[in-house]
Amino acid sequence: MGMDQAWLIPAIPAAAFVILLIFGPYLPRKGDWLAIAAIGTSFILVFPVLADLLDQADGTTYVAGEKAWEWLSFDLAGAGETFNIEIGFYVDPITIVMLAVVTLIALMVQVYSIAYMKGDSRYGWYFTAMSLFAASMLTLVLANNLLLLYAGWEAVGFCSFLLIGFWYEKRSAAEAAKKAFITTRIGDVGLLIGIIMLWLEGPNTFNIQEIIAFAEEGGYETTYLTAAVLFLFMGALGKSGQFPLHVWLPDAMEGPTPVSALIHAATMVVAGVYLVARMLPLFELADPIALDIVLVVGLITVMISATMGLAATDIKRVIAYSTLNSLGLMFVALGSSAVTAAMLYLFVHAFFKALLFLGAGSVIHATEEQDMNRLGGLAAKMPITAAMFAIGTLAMIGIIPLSGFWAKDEVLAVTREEQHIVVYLVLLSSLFITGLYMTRLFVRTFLFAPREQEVYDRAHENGLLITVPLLILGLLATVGGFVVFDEVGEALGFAGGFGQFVFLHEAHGFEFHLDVAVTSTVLAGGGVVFGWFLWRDKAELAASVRDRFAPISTLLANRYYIDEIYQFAIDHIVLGAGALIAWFDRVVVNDAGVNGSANIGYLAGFEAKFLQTGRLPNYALAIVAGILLLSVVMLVALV
Amino acid sequence: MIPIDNFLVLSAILFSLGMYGVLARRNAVLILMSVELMLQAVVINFVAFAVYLDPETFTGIIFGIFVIVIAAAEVGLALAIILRLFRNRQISNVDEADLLKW
Amino acid sequence: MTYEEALFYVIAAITVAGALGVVTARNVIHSALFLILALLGVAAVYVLLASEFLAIVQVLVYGGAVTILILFAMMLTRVRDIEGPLDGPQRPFAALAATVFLGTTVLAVTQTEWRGETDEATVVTIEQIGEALFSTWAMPFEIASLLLMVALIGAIVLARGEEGE
Amino acid sequence: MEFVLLALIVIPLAVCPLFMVIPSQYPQLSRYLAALAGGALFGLSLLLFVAYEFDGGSGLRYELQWAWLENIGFLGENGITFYLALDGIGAPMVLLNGVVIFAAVFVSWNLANRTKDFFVLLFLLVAGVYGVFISQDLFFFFFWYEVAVLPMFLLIAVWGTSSEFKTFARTKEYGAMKLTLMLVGGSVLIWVAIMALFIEAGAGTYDMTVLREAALDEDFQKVVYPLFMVGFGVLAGMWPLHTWSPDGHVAAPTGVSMLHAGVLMKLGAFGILRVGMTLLPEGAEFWAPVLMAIGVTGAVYGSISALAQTDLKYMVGYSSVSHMGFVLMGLASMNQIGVNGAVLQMFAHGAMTALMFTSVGALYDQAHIRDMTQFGGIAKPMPRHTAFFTIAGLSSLGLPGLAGFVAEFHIFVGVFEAGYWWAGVLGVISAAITATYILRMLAKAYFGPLNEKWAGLKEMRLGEQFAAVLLIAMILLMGLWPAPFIDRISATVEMIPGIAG
Repeated sequence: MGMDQAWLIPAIPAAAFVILLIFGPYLPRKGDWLAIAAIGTSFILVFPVLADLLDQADGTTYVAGEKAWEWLSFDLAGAGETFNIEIGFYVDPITIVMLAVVTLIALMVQVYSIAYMKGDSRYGWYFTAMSLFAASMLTLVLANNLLLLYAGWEAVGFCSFLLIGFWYEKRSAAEAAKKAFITTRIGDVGLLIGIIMLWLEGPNTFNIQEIIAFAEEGGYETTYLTAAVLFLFMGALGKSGQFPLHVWLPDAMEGPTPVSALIHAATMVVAGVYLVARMLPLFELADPIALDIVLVVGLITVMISATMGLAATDIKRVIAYSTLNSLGLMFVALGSSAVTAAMLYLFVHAFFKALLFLGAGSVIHATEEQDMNRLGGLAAKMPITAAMFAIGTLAMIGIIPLSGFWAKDEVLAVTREEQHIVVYLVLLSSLFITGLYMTRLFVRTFLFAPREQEVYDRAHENGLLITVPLLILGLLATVGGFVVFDEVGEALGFAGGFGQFVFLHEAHGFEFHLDVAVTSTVLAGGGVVFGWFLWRDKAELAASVRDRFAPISTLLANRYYIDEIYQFAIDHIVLGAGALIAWFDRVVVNDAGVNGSANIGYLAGFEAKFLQTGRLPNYALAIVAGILLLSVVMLVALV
Repeated sequence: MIPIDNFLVLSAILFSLGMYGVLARRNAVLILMSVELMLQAVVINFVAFAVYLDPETFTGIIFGIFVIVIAAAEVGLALAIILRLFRNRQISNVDEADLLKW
Repeated sequence: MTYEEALFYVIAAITVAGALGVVTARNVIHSALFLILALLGVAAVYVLLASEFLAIVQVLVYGGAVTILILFAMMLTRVRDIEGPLDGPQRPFAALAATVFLGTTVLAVTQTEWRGETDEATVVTIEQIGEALFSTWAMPFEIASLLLMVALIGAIVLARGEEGE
Repeated sequence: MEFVLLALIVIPLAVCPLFMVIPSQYPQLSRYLAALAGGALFGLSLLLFVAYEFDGGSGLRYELQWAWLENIGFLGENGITFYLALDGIGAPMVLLNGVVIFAAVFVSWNLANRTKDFFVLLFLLVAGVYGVFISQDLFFFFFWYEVAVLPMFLLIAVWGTSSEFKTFARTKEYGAMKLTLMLVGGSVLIWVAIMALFIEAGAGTYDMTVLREAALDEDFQKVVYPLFMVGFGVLAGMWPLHTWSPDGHVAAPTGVSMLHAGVLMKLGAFGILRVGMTLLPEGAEFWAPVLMAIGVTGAVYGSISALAQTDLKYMVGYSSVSHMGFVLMGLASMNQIGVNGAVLQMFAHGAMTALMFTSVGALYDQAHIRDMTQFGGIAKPMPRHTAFFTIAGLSSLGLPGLAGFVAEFHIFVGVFEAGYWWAGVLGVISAAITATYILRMLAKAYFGPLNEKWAGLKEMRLGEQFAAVLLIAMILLMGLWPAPFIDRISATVEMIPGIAG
C-alpha cells in the first residue's frame, strides 16, 4: 500500500455509492454503516499513502506519486499524434493535506449525521449521496489531469445540488439548490474554456504537471496564459463562492446542517482554493495582473462577507458568511503566491468551520430553531456544544493559541511583505469585523437570557454521536495550528513544520512575526470586546447603533442588494431574452417564415385561379396567343 | 398556271378570318360557322399540297374527304349541344356559359 | 396573267368576301347566307385544283346538309331575339391575333422553297381516289363511318332531351 | 455478419405484413410481436456494434452488394446496387436505433387505438432509419431516407395530440403537415444534389465508395455542398429550419417522439457527414464557417428558447434543437476531435432525448397536462421517474460521467482547435444555459411542496422503467467508458477526406 494505490481512496466510497444506490433500501439501517465504513477506510488509507510519500522524500524534496490509465485515445488524422485522455492520480503534499481534511471531516460528519438525520424519510438516500460526494471530492483532489479534475468538480457540484435540495419539498431548498448549481455552473463555463485553452496551445495533454512543465519552459505566450488562468479562476470563483458569484453559498444553508459543514465549509467550497493552489505556477508565469485579480477578488469577498455577517440573524448564515470570509482570506494568500499560508488556513479552517457548523447543527437539532433572535442562554443547557462552539468562534476570530490564529497570521505576514500596505490594512480591519460578528453569534446564541422561553425549554444536550465528533473537532481546532512548528512536524514524522511540507518553490521554516501577531490580536480582541458590549444582555447598545446607522444596516441586511440585482437581471434580462426568442421563434420564424411561405403559395394560387374565367372565348384567345407566340419564336429562330 | 402560293395564301386568309370569328363572336352558332371556315381553309391547304407536291399518293385529298366527314359529324354534335344549352339555360352566347370556373 | 389565274382571283375574292361577311355581318341570318357563299367559293377552288370529286362532296355536304342544319339551329335557338352585340369584348384582340397569324403564315408560305412542281396542278382522277379510299384507306374509312354513326346517335341523345321535358 | 446487416432491414419490413394479419381485436399479440422484433433488432444491433472492428480502408465491413439496375441509359457498371456495409460511424448509430426502438415499443405498450397499424408504421420507419445508416449506395440511401421520413406524417396525424396554448394552438395535423412538408422540401434539395453529383462524377454509378474517389471540381463542390447541407440540415433541426421539430414533438405520441428526436434527427447530421463531407470535402471546407455559425446559433437559440418554455415537450424539443446545434458545430469544425464529438453527440443526444421523452410521456399519460408550472413536488409520488428525468437532464447539461459530457467536450475542443473561438465560447455558455432550463424545470415541476392535485400520481409503468433503464445504461456506458465508441468512430472519421488532425 503506497501512493500507487491512492486511487483506492476515492474508489471505496464510489463502490459504496453504487451498492447503496442499488441495494440501499434493502440493507439493514438503510446502509449508513456501509457509507461510514467506506469513508472510514478511505481515511485510514490516507496514512499509508502519506507514509509512502514521506519515505520517498529526500529532506524536503518530495517525489510525487502518479498513476494513470488510458480512458480514451485516438489518432489525429494526418497529424501523427494521439489524442489522449487519462484517468490518473497524483499524490503530493497538497493532495495529502486535502485528502486528510476531506476524509476526516467526512467521517466526522457522517457519524454525526447518524443522529442528526435519524428518522428522516430519505435517510438512506442521504448516505448514498454523501458517499457519492466523498468519492467525487476525493477524485477531484487526486486527479492528475484537468479533465478528471473537471469531472470531480462537476460531480461535487451535482452532489451539492442534491444535498442542498435534500428537503426538496421546501420551495426555498429547491430554489437554493438550483441557484447553487447554476451559479457555480457559470464559473464552470470559464473553467472548461480555460482547460481547453491550456490544451490547445499546450503539449497535447491534460496532465497538470506536464502543462506546468510546458509553461515553465515558456511554451505559452504570456497574454494567452493570463487569459487561460483567469478563465480557470472563474471556475474557482464560482465554486469557492467569491465575489461576484458568492450569492449561492448563504442560500445553500437550506441543506441539512451536516451537509453545510462538510460541503459548504470544509471541503467542496475550498476546491477553488485547491485549484488555484494546484495551478499556482501557471498564475505566476502569467501576467502579474492574474494574481492581482485573485488578490482583489479575495479582498472584496473578505470585506463584503464580514460586513454582511454583521446583519444576518440566521446562525447558519452567519457561519456561511464567515466561510466566505475565510475563503477570501485564502485567495488573498494565493494572490500573494503563498501556497503555504493558503493551505494552512484551508487545513485549520476545515476543523473550526466544521466544528462551528456541527455545533450550530447541535443547537438546531435540539431546539429546532436557527434564528438568533429566538435563541440565547443555551450555554446552560448545552455545555459541551457551547464550549466547543466557543473554541470554534475563537479559532475563527484568530485568538492565540487556537489554530486559526497561526493560519491567519501566516496570511497577514505574507500580505504585509508581499503586497501594498493598503491590502494589509484592509485585512486588519476585516479582523476587527470578524471579531464583532463572531462574538455576536456566540453571545446571542449561548449567553444571557433566553429570548424565547419555549425554544429554550426544548433545548437539551445531544447524545454521544453528536458530541463526540464535536469534541474531536474541537480538539483539532485547538491544536491544529501547532503544525506550523517544526518540532511538532518532526514529532509527527514530517521533515518539519507545515511550511516544509506544503510549499511552492522552496521549503521554509516557521517564523513568528511578533508585530503582526500583536496587531492582529489587538484588533481581533478589540472586536470581541466591542462585540461583547454591543450585544450583551438585550443588545440595547447594538440596537441603538443600528438605528443610528440605519441606511448602512439596511444595506447590510439586504446583502448589498446583490441578490436583488442578480434576480432582476435573471428576471428581466435572461428570462426576458428567453421570452423574446421564444416569441421570435413562434411569430417570426414559424408564423412569418414557415407559415408565411406556405401562405404565399396559397395566396398565389388563390389569385391565379381567377385566370380560369370559365369563358370559352378567353380560353380560345389564350390558346391562340400561345400558338402565335410559339410560331413567332420559331419564325425568328428559323429566319 | 396558278402557283401553289396563291392557294396557300387564300387558305391563310380564310383561316385568319375564321380565327377572328371564333375569337370575336359570342353566339355559339356563329362561332361554329367560323370553325367551319377554318376547316375549309385547312382542306384547301391539304388539297393544294396533294395535287401540286404529292400527286402520286394524294393523301391530302383523302384527308380532305375525312375532314369534311368529320366536320359534318362535328356540326351535328355541336348543334345538339347548343340546342341543349339553350333549352336548359336559355343561353346561346358562349361567354354566358361560365359555370366551370375557379 | 393567264385566264386561269384571273378566274382564281375572282373566285378567291368571292370566297374571301363570303368569309368576311360571315365574321362581320350584323345579322345572324346574313352570316349564314354569307357562309353559303363562302362554301360555294371553296367548292369552286376545288375545281380549280382539279378535284371535282371534292367539289361535289363540298356542295353536297356543306352547301346542303351543314347549312340547313345551321339554319335550323338558329331557328330553334331564336337567335334573332338575342340582345346585346354579336361580338364579344375581346374583338380587338381577335383582330390582332388574326392579323399576326395571317402575317406569319403568309410569310412562311412565301418564304418556303416548296419541293417539286409548284406551278401546275396534277389531275387526280375519281377512279384513283375511289381505289385508294377502299384499299389503302379502308380502315380509316370504316372508322369514319363508325364515327358518323356515333355522332348521329349522340346528337339525337343530346338533342332529344330527358323524359318529361 | 453480412446477413445480420441485411436482417436489420428485413426484420422490420417483414413484421409489417405480420402485423397486418393479426386480427385487430388482439392488440396484445401485436405488442408481443413488436417487443420480439424490437428485442431482435436491439440484439442484432448490439452484436454488430460489438463485433465491428476497423480494418483499414474507409472502414467498411460486412459488405453486401447486389446489382439492381446497371448498363441502362446513363447507368453504367454497378449503376444502382443494393449495397449494405457498416462503418465505424454507422455502428454506434445502428446501436442507437436498436436501443431506441426497443425502448419505444415498451413506451408505446398501452397505446390502445389502432395498435397494429401504429406498429406497422413504426417498424417501417425503423427499417428506413437502418437503411440510411448502412446503405452505401446513394440511390438507396435516399430511398431509405424517404422511407424513414414519410411514416412520420401518419404517426403524428393519427396518434398525435393537439394542444391549446394561451396565445396559440397547435393541432396534430398541423404538426404532422409541417414536419412532413419541411422534410420533403429538404429531400428535394438532396435529390437535386445527388443527381448533380451523379452526373458530374460521370462514373455512371451511385456507389458511394466509387463516388468518393471521383475527384470533383472544386467549384462544383462549392455549389452543390450547400444543397446537402441545407437539405439534410432540415432533418437535423438546423436553425432556422428547425420549427418543425418542437411542434412535431408536441404533437407526436411518446414512442414516435423518441424515434423522431432520438434517431430521425440524427439522419440529417449523418447525411451531412456521410454524403456531404465525405463526397464533397472541398465544398464542406468552404462552407464550414457558415455551418459553424448556423450550428452555434442553433445551440444558443435553442437553449434560450427552451428557457422560456413551460410546456415540457416544447422544452425538450428546443433542447433537441440546441443539441443538434452542437452536432453541427462538431461537423463544421472539420477536424478529428470535433467530428468525433459530433458523432458521439448524435449517440448521446439520441439516448438522452429518448429518455426525456419517455419521462415526459409517462407523466403526460397520467396527468394529461405538460405545463411544468402546474406541477410541483411530484418527485415525491414519482421518485424513479424523477431520477430518470434528472439523469437525462444532467446528461444534456454535460455532467461528467454521463454521455453528454464526453460528446460536448470533444465538440468544444474540436471547435477551439479549428480556430472558432467565438463559437467555442458560445457553445460552452449554451451548455450552461442548458443547466439553467433543466434545473428550472426540475425545481418547478418536481421539487418544492407537493401540489395536492398530483398526490395521486403513480410511478411509471414497469415497461417504461425498463425502457428508461435501457437508455440510462447507454448513457452511462458512453459516459464512463467511451473507448468502445471512440475506437469505432475515430478510425472511420480519420479516413474521411478533408478531416484535419
